[in-house]
Amino acid sequence: MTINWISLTALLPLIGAVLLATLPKGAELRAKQFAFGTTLITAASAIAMAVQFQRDNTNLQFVEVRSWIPSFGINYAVGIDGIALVLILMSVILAPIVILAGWNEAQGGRWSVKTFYILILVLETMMIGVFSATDVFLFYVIFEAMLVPVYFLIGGYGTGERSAAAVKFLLYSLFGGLLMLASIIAIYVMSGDQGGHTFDIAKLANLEMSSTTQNFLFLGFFIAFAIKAPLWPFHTWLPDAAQSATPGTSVLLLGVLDKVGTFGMIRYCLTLFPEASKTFTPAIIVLAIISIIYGAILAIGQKDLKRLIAFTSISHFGFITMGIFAMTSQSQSGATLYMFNHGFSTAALFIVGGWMIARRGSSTISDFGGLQRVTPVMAWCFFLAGMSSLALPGLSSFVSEFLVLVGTYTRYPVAAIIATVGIILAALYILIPVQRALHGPTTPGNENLPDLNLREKIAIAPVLAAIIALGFYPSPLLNVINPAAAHVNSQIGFTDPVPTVEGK
Amino acid sequence: MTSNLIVYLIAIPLFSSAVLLLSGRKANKWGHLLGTLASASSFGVSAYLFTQMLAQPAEDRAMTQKLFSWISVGSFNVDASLLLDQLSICFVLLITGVGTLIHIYSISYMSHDLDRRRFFAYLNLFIAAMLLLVLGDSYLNLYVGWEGVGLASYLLIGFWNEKPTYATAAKKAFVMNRVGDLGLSLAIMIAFASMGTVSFAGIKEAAPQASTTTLTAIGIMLLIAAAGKSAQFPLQAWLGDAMAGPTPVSALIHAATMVTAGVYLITRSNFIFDAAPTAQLLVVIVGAITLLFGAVIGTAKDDIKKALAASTMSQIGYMTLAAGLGPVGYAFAIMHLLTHGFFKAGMFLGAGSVMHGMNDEVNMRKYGALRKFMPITFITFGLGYLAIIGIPPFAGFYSKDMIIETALNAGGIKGILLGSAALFGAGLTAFYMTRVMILTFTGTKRWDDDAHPHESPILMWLPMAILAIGSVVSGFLFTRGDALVHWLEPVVASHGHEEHSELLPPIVVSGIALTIVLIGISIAVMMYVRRPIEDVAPENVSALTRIVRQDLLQDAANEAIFMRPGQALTKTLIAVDEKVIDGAVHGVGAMAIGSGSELRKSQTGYVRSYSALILVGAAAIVLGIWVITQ
Amino acid sequence: MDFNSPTLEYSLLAPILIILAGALIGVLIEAFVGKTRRPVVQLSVALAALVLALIQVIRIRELSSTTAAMGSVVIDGPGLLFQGAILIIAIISIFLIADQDNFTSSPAALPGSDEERQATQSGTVLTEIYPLTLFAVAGMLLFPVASDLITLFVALEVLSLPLYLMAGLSRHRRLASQEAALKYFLLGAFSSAFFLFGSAYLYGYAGTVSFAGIHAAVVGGTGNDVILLLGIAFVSIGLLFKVSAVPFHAWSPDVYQGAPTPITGFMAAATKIAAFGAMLRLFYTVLAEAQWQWRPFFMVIAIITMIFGSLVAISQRDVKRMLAYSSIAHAGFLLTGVIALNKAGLEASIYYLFAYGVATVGAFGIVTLVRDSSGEVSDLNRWAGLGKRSPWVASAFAFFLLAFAGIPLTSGFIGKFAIFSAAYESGATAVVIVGVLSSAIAAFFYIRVIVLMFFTDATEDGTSVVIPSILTRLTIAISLVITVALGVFPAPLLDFIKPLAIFIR
Amino acid sequence: MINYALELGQTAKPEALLFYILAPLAVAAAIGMLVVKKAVHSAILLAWVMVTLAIFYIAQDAAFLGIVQIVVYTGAVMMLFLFILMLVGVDSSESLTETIKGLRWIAITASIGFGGLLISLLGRASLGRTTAGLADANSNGNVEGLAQLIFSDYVWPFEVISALLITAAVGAMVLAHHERTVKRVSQREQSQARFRSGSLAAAAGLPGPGVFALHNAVDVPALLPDGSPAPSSISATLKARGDMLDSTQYQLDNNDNAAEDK
Amino acid sequence: MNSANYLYLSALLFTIGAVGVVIRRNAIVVFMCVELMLNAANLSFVTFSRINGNLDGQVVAFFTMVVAACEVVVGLAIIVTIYRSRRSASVDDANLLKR
Repeated sequence: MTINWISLTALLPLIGAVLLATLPKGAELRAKQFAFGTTLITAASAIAMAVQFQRDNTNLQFVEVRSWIPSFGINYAVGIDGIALVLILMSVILAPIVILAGWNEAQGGRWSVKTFYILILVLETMMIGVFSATDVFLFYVIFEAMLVPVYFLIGGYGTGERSAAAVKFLLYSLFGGLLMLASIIAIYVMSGDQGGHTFDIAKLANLEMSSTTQNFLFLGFFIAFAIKAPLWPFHTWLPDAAQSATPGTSVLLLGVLDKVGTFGMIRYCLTLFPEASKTFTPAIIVLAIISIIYGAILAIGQKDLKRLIAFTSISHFGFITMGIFAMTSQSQSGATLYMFNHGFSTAALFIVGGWMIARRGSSTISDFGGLQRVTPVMAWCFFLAGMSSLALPGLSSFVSEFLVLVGTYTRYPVAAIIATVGIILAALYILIPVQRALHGPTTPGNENLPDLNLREKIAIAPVLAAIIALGFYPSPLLNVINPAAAHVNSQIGFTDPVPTVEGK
Repeated sequence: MTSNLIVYLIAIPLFSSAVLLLSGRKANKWGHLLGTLASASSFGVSAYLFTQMLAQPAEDRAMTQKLFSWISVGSFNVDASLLLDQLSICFVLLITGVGTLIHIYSISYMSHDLDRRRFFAYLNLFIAAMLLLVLGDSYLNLYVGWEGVGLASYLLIGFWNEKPTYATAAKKAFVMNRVGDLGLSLAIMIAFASMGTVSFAGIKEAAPQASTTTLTAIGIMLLIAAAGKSAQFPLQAWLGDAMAGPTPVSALIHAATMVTAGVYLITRSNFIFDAAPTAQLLVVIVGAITLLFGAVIGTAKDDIKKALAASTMSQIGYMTLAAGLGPVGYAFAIMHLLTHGFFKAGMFLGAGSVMHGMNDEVNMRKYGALRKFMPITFITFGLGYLAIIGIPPFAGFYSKDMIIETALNAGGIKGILLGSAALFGAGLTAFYMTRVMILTFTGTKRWDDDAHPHESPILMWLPMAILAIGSVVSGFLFTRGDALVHWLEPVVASHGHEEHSELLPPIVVSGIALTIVLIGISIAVMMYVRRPIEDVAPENVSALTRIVRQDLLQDAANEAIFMRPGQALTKTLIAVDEKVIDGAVHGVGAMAIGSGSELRKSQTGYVRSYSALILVGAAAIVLGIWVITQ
Repeated sequence: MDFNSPTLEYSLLAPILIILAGALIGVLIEAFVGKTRRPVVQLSVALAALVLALIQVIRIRELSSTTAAMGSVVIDGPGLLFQGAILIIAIISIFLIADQDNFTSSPAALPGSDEERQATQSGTVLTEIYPLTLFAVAGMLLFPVASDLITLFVALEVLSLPLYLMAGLSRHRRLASQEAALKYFLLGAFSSAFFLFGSAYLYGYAGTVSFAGIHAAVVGGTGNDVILLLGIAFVSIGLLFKVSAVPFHAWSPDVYQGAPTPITGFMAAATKIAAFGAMLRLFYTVLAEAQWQWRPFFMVIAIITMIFGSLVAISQRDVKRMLAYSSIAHAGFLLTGVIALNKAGLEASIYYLFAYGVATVGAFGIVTLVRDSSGEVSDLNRWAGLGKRSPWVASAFAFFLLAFAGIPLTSGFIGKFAIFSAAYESGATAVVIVGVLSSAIAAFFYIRVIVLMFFTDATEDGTSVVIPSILTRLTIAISLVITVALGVFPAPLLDFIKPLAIFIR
Repeated sequence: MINYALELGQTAKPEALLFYILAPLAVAAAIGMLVVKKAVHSAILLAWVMVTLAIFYIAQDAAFLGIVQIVVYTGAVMMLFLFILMLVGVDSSESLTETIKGLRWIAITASIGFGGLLISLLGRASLGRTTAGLADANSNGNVEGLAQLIFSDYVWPFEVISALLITAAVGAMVLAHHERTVKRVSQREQSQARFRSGSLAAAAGLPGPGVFALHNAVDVPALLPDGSPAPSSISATLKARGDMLDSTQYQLDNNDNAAEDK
Repeated sequence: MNSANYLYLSALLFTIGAVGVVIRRNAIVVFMCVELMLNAANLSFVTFSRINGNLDGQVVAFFTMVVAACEVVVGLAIIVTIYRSRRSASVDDANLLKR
């Protein structure tokens, strides 16, 4: 029997979690090291998988199908295309970085350090699973089950109103999940009527249903994903959650988990309900634009660093959603690339922001000031992360943001124009905290903050390096994403608008 | 023709910048040297490439270098490739040349600054970005450089960001530039959507087939971009504040190079503007307004750097005006750009030199009689002064005269209006520059006791001197046999030198211009030589003066139109988010809890009420049956 | 006249007979075995009876699909599944019941009297619980396989009477416990009267009390449906009372709270299985053809039950009451399985009942552990910080709650999915939507408890978790393992249910 | 109304007569159960309803049930009720004012709705067949017929019902049986305890009441030789009930020594 | 004689019993009202037995009596227990468990 790379990669952190559970209670350092090692091995495994990935093959790869609940036609079915691969890579690379960056962030929690890392590792398994599932039921199961570790990570290890934020997060997500469950049930029943119960996404894509049904089912899925993403007006859980969670959790939450929402829109909304997707596209584009502008404006007005980052993410998710539903090859590829890049730039912001907060003991922006003088390296890292967030050309996020915009423009010019205003707001929401926190005279209490130590430098370096390198040379990712994104568009039957004038 | 060397132009300073940023304090000793060397090497490469270019016939001079495929999605294919043609080489030489001089100057100017290394890193970064801007072969590549120089500018304006106003100035510059960037992005999007390409060559080829509307739209967007970067009306407000940066920065970025990028953009996009008259008209309007705007605020500035900045704005207005005049104007725009690069950079360095000797004092009212203490500075500054006000045979005379001439010849009422604006601007320029000269170098000393004015060291005055030479001779060189016009011809493609009906013969125009300049000088002399100068700006001045002092209310307008409503909107939306959106969610929750506790009251604990409930339930069912069996 | 001597298929009736025999032996033990040895002997006998019965259920599954005892009983796949489920629940619960701390030592003594104190101090235990439990189990085993109205009624009473009694036997808060018994009894009798009245109408309509006869009358009945409808309505009231569907639910919060916790757990789990078993048989076989008449009513009841249970549970302050309302909501979810009226619905209901029952016993098992000096603490506020003090107990409870909430990877999720999809398949879209929405509401209060346990700091009031006895530990562990297993690998059970889940008529 | 009269005319057979006489009485008695204050009266009225029903059973060819109804139900079950009523206080009467707000109106509305609709529905009902009568079924005698069914067709529930009876018995015992948890103290042990208590005063046993008093009822304490009353001569129960009388009024004379003795 | 009359009577008695359960406070009286309901049901059974021409209904009635007897035993035991604890047989006094 050959080992499936996806299953192997997904299994590694889980095994790690089980082994970690057997460690004695006091061994905090060992727990950290062990968890870090596990995530590194997982990342290595995922990279090994990525190397073998055939990028021009639009079929799902590394497919594994095992019967799980045969009476409902449910399989353990995994497989990845370029989009999923990119997201998995992002997840497994972020995981060790998060652990290394937040080496001490589990200390203040309600429970042991060990538990924190067990939760992280379990979450990693689920992250890989959720992106690679090709069985709708399997996807849903992981989609919902993921909430549990995150819930405990926020509620158990966060700060401030952590339990309220955790509950808000959980209830929002559960509510969305249940709507999706309703749709899944309907799909399941329909599949039964049309040739046997199945949850295989490829087979479900061929279901015949009336447009009304399709619209309703689409909404069930879409709202769940919109809550997850989060899209305006389903976003209010995110700032609270991000404010309360530890930076590491926030990275995983915003960087990876929220991507499940946008990933789901591509994989499930578009594939299963192409007609409904078309019907709702205008509305969704409007929501996306509102998210972009609204998130940016609210970010400008935030006084708390973590909330600010959360609102910037809402704006960014607006871009991603817009790209997905503009359904041109540029916007679609751009959206996926955006997911990847956003993962890294948000990770950088949260990680560095987290260090700043941990050092200062406050997350209020006005408590900082003059950090550039006191802690130049940290300040630079934050600045660079911020530049990435505002999509400075030459950094990775620019490529994706621009692709989304240009792709959207070819189909929905007005939407693209309004969204472009977001880049001005982005300058404001990044530069205002940069000015308040990094510039100006050193505020009292900040004089003796230590700069980054070696561990922290090692943790942040790959993130920043990726941000810069992929800004100049995004091809490795784009080459993987393009065929998959094009495949998605062609499945729905969308072709790019043709330019009015044929140039060269 | 391809060349593998072009990339080194950018790579050398970029690498140097990265080294300087990453190596930390260790590099303090040699950082400035590396930075200067990098810039100089880049200049060397560009000089070599220039000679190569010269060796080619005119139409083969453009060189390209494809590095790699940058972004390729569907039909959206953008290569990272560079284009060095006659237009870019002008800029490359200016950037690296003036850049190197300013590097040298800075070694000394910044010698006491703890962060000199970082300063040089930023300067190198700027050089790299600016070179990318002018070397990119597509709008998207240009965009990277475009924002790159914006970033460098931000970093350098905010170099002394401990001072909150400086940090704010940096932010302001970046944000206003972003407004311009918005235009550039939209221009690229429109171009791609309508023509399927974003490269200069591709668009040039497709433009003739594109509709005028499309091209006008692209043109207007490009104008917005140019206005942002070049501090043109209405996005001019950041430039004055940008003087917060160290003076060499002002010289390099906010006088000689970056701010002229807008002119480059318009010139580069000549194929669009030539086919979009409306956009072109807007360009000249913007140029004319700005040249007057800058000149007017220049008359009331007491801060020497801000006065120069206003002047810069005004001079770029001239360039924009020229660029907007179409094929006849592009070359003059570039010519003025180059000469301006020399004299304005030289004057800024001069101003820096003065500040260097005056404890960083910038208020000209606290200067006076400095020519005795700083003779070299006085001479170099003076040469620049003569150049900018357009005294023959200094550089500014040639370039500005050409622009005025071309403007007058634009035809009809448009030509008369533009020409008079340009002429009036020339007069104002003469006035305020004379004022600067008088306040700074002549008259009585007004400085504080602790100031000990002295001449700057050689590392500082040498670049000033070289630039002064440029200010003197460049105009003559460029116009000799229409050298620059012919040089640029392949790029800006003046489709055959159409004969304009000349409104006035050139010699008359020059005469009028000179007369106006002389009037300007005289007024300034009358106002500032005859009358004693107070070291504090007089308060009892006319309302007009006050308005001019407040930069014609540009900041007030921005505040009223954008900032305040923006802040109000932010506040409102935060409230909406909390109260309405989150409130709705909480409301639903509260409703569930509320109805839960209301329903809970049905559980009274009395067994009889429970049986009553059962009875009522049974009755309801019976009623149902009664209804359905009706 | 000739007397038809009756034939009783003893092997098919054996599960019930074994339990009854166990109960009788238990009664005899009360009389003849010494006080000190009684607890062990009683437990062994009860356990043996339950296990033997379970073995017998498994053995006769091949012989199924026949009627037995002169047509009074029908032994078919679903019937055996219900019996098996009830027996497993009973086995799990019996360990909990064996933890005698929960029962008063002398029910006849006045609460707070010296006699009571002496009895408690002397370590006397109330071993009558075992035979009573076995009698209840016997009734429950008979309830879902009863095939005529008489047997159904008798089974209903056989399962109810011991429960009425046992509800009043709590050691702590005895007044409340007795009150629970009184309420349960009075309302139970009240609803039995409705049930009986309905049976009369069904008999009147069909001319027979056998299910087969009623079915035949429903299919080919003469006259109009009024009598039939009244019969269905009143019989349903009796059954809906047992499963605590709104508006016949009112007893359950009070009884759940007042009864000794092990009994509450047993009752909540097993009674639901038995009652739903009977209900499913009645509506899937006997009254299936009358679905146009009864399904609308059931939809309405299911909808208000789900919503009511979920909403009211939110504001509960007592963990047992909260679980009671949760069980009301679950009754609503289960009713969607009745409404589904298809094979998928039957399979789903069986799965759901079993999964829910196991989790319920486990959850109540944990409730017995949280005590202070005066006994069990069911005030939720005093559960605050439990996760800190006893992480394992709190985690297990949280897991059961997540199963109730239907979070994936727990048994509850598979159950919910199965039952809702069956209902959707049958066209009951509205019910499914309400079900999904009320699941969201329900999640809210389950999570509230989790928050309380894990994220709220404890108040210093001496609430502690007792070290569970080995028996209680067994109950909780078995429940937990089953709940996890059914959530992650439900396939074996589903596949087991599938071929068996066919009612014979 | 007219129909009703017509029907009455048509059905004026003995059974109908019986019905129209007894049914209103039964209903009246049933309603009476709800409105009388004393539980005992309710019980009596219920017994009357049951007897009425027994008569109706007999009228409907259910002779066995009729008899059982009277013997078992009215006789045994109702006696049990009365017995318990005696136990909890036979003259306890209940205020009929409703204490739970709105309940009475809900009850009355619901019941009128329930009963009215039920009867209206019954009026609407049709079984599509005529009354068959029990002549055939009872051809071998009513009791035999029932026996046939009970011991063959319904033998299983019949057997199961035994479980119910046992449950009831066990249940009643559980709730009522006092199990002795402390060993009964024998007379010998009591005697030993008295002697070992240290005081010989207690060894001899307690005095009887009324000794030397003018009054010798059990609720009057005995008088000690010095004339003071001895409360220990009175039963603890009477003391607890507060039924102990003051013995001074029955003293022969007021002796001053009484005070000294205390 | 129309057998339906017995059914009306039965329905009436059942309703009265149900009302009694709701409005009476003495637990014993409440229970007696339940007995009344059971009797009403029995009357229906007997009547239907006659209508249907078989004895099954009478058998049910017979079983009901037995069941009722058992219920009475258990019920009265519970009532007595609670009476002993509370010195009250009013169902309204049993009001510890609510909300």
